[in-house]
Amino acid sequence: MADALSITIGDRTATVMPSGKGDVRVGDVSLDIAYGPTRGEVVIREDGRQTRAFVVRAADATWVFHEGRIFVAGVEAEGASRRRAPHGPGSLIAPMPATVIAVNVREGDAVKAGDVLILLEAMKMELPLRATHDAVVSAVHCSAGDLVQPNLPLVDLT
Amino acid sequence: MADALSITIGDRTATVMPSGKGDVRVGDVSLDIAYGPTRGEVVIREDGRQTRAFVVRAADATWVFHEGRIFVAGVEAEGASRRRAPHGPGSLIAPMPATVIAVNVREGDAVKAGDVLILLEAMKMELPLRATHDAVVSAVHCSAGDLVQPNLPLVDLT
Amino acid sequence: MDPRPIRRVLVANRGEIAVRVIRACREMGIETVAVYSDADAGAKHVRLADRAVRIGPPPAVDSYLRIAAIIDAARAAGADAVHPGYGFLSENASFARACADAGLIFIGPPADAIGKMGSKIGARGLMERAGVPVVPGRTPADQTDAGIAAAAREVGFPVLVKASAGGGGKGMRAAHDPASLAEAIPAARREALAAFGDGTVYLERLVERPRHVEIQVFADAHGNVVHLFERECSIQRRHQKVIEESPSPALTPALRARMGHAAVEAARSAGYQNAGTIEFLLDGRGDDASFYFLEMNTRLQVEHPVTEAVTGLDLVRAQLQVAMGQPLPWQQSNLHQRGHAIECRVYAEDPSAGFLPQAGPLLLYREPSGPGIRVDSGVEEGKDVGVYYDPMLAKLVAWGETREAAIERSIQALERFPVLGVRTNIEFLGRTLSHAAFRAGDTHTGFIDEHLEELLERAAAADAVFAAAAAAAGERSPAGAGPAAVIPDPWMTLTNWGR
Amino acid sequence: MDPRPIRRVLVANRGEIAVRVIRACREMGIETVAVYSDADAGAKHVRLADRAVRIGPPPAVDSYLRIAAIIDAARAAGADAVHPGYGFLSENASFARACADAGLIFIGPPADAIGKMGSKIGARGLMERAGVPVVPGRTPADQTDAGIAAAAREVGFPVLVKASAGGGGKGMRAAHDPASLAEAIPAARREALAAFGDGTVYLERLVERPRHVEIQVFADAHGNVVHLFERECSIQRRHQKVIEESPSPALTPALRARMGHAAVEAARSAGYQNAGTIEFLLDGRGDDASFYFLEMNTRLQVEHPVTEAVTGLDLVRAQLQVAMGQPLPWQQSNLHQRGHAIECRVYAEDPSAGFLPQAGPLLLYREPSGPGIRVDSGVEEGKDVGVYYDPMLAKLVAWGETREAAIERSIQALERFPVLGVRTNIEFLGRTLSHAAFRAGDTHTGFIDEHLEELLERAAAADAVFAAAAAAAGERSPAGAGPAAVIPDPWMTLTNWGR
Repeated sequence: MADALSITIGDRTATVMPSGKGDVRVGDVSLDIAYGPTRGEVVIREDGRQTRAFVVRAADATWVFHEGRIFVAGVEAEGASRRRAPHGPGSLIAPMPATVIAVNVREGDAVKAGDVLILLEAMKMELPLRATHDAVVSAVHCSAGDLVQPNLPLVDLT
Repeated sequence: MADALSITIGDRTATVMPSGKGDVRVGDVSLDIAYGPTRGEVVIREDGRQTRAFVVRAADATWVFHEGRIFVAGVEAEGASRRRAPHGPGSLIAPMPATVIAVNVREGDAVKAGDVLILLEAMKMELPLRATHDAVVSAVHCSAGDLVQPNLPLVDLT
Repeated sequence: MDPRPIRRVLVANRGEIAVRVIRACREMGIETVAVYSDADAGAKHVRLADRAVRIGPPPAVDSYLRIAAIIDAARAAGADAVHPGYGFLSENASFARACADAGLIFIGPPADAIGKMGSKIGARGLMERAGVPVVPGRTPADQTDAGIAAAAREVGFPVLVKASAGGGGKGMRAAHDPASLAEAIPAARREALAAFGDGTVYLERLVERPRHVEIQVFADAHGNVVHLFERECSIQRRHQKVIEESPSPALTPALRARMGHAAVEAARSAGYQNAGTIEFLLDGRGDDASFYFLEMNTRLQVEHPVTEAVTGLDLVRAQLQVAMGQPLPWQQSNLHQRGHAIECRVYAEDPSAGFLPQAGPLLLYREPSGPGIRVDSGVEEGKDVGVYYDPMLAKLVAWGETREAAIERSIQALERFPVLGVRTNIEFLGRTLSHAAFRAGDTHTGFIDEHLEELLERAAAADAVFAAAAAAAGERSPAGAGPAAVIPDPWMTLTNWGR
Repeated sequence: MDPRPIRRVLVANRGEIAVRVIRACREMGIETVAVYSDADAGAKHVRLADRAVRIGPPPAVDSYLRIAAIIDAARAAGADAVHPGYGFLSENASFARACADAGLIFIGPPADAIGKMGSKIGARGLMERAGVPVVPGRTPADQTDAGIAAAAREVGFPVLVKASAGGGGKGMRAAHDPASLAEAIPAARREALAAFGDGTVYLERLVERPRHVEIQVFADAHGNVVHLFERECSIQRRHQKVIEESPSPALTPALRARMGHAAVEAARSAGYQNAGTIEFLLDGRGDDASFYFLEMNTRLQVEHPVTEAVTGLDLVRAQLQVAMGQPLPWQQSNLHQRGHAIECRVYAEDPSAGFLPQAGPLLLYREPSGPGIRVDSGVEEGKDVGVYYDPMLAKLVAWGETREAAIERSIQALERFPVLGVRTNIEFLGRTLSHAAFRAGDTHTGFIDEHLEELLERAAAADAVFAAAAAAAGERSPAGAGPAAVIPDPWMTLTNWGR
């Protein structure tokens, strides 16, 4: 914890500046971090008031549990270039490992918001993937019977 | 886990021979060890029956919890020379960090089994250290007011 | 019935319910045999049992649903009884029969009773004859799309389309008009086929804004039948229960007595034994409310701890006692509800994405504890949540002197239940319990849909959350320092469970 | 009394009881302030509170017993009330008075009542006037060795010598004859002085093979006084309780009613408010048994969870309500015991070395959980058990439908309670619960001494234990592998609690 970090959670990106010995500055606010005895537990103090959080750094994100809420944070060294955007905002992705049971569209098809483009099955349930907006299918990356992994695009929309 | 180990628990010393892949032989008996997801947890299987144990290696001993019982084991590479015997069998040791409030004997004193030789205080309680047998004091290693550490001899007896 | 001692129970299930059964057996001095698929090698229920037998690859059809494999495992391990848990084979009459044929005590109702209640048609007829009110509905004899549509017009819209076999809402769909019915029929049929191997669908009039209130019953082999009061399970998503409580805020003593009586009659009419649950739809609240028989679950329920908390009884222990031929240890007049209990089912799912089940590693998983708190779970930190089985991680049960106290205790416990690495419904559960309508007891099975937008609202991250995220970016400590260095960590790489 | 809302409570204690109080406050929407000595920086109770204030170096006399430091902390943190827990300043009338003087609500009885009951002489007189039977005894006016010896002859041997201030058995010694009395007096005086700052000793006739049975009472500011039935706490070592249970196997309904009535009268006669306990010595069992007032503990007891488990009440919540001036939420006629609860106190101590307290690192510490199990603790894996405070690590409370079920559940829970790195009494507790005399309810305060040899027997290590020891000798896994490598571990070396 030496250099400034750029941390993004939801809509907000803040510069977080560690100042040594457990102090950090989040924007203009100074907070104090103490580590608990169990892995991932921290106590954050601000103006005499303290709250507990649990935090874990995974390969692609940092997860934080704070007062019953869960946050997934992007943590980067300040000034580092943003990492990968694995798929366009118009892509439909598999939310979890699943089997493709039907592909209802081909490249070039015009689709309307709400149309079911792909039908997945996982945990004995059907999961329809619907078009998020009126669009044209620019690519299809799967076919029926495929076992697909999460966070990969299955269909690209223009 | 490659070479044979000599493990002592209480009165019994056994040769334990790891045979790779989680199997071990304790004397003539073959057992199977599987590791649990939490640090220190193992499941030991023998003839289809399994039990859980928790084990942790401290600086000077290996602690094992098994079905509600606690064991402190000495684990050494087979053939290695026995390590330190920090005090003779006739020494009185501090069982825990404590303050010496009285030393009732001097070098050369003859004492009887049950005599209080040292009075310690810890956790607001007086802890008398008594002679384990009729003996002569061969050395005194502490004086009143000392803060003493566990497992170090305070008085040696012949 | 003669007493038949049980010495070793095979638990034909996995996860938290297998753990629950193993603990109860151990407290009674009964040995346990776990079974596991390859996906569950080294799982909590496997490590806690006295013996463990592998029964197949991860898919349930190849393992936990394989009757022959489980009977073989019971024989190989020398078990004399089988506890089916819930789900999987628990309501499969053939399994109960296979156990009996193999000389194994099935810890549940007679195969007959499962059969009678497993058929929706048969169960309805039985209930009507026993004087228990039922919701209008039928299984169309003509199972073509057209035949089902015609039957739906007779039952009347809105209508529910669901699997004739099995319970739990799998394959269930509501249709408010013929157009939505046309979409619902093939989907319900497909899911019924996939889940139960039987695509027959059943139609039922949809009661609007009903409560789901069920009565726990218990019967022994000596003709004793009691009920253990109600559980309200109205908080559902995807037709599956999320929050259950007892007492129900909608019941009055008179209504409770009527429903309890109906449930006991229902169980009696089926020749029932052991633990079972009569599910009712409740229309209205208070003395004048109407209730309709929905179905009977011929097994222990997921939510049985709610009943245990308010009645002070151990249902699994009683299941074992009844299975051994002992009389029920309770009499109706000695049973009482005390205080209030709430169960929250913690799922690996993303509420904001239609409660989509989630899979992934439990990078951090810490259960809350404390007075009045009980957590039943089969998962552990460091393990993966897989795609093969139900995504329920844990059941958090909180008991309090009053409903208000139980709600507050649940909320506080959820705030001390960090689960990271997989999205869960923990935040959603907290928002549901905090919602004014829930606090007011104004619940119905459409509660989540009705209030969904509010329940999905997300607070902005406080500065403390940014600080916590920064804390995890700290440098790795030097090896060899700190208490963790005292022990070598074969736990990090070795497991020895795969064989 | 007018209602006085409480918004922020300072918890003037540490360990499990501080955690207990903090949880109750949180469930009531009340903020909490922890205090800590340097030995407790970063302790569980400190991390769970909303605020934390350092009050001094490790020795209790310099921290948890420093009235001024605690009052200052309460002022600095903006607390409006103080919960004293048990031990430390909880039965110190000056502290209760100092709180009142500082405008802080003391969550406990009025200072007066503490004073009346804190004096053994005064309490006895009060009890005799209230018609509550007492054991022969006195505080010698002449506190010289000779004066005390003379008084002892009048009270009659065997005699107990104990601190006149404070309870809990600290400084208590039994003498069966004048010779052992001569040894007991200076020791009792020294320990009384060290523990309570007051070396005055008290003498009391020793009732042989008595049971220790106490009655929980609760009183509010509106004149309501109820009792919450008994706890039997006969299993003691060094005159400190180790196992407590409710109901007592020695009580019948008639005897329970007599003792409950006496306890309520005792509380009433002292003008008592809030939670308190009347300790009795019970001579015999059943309707005809005799009981003698021993002392009143004017605070929450360590063993209060036993009462919570059988009555289904939350005593700490009620303490807060009563302190806010609210009437007691219960009426005697609505209170009932249900089932059976047992508490085992898990101590860091070596039973085979005279129950010598132990200090050291908790290299591994895992609490059991499950239906009917409650663990209250203030310690955690990786922390040290220090020499400054009571060596109790945790309270394991098991509830069951019957005494037999509660015993079995306790034994099973102890077998799932691994604590390594420090010797504990876990194995000893299991042997005590398993002992035929305990199972038969044949308990008295000399139980441990009477059966000590059997209770200390140690089984030889099974082959599995040798295998487990070998498992820990495995090689260190390569860094970077396994789930733990996902996160850097500042937790291993950084703490930031010391400042």
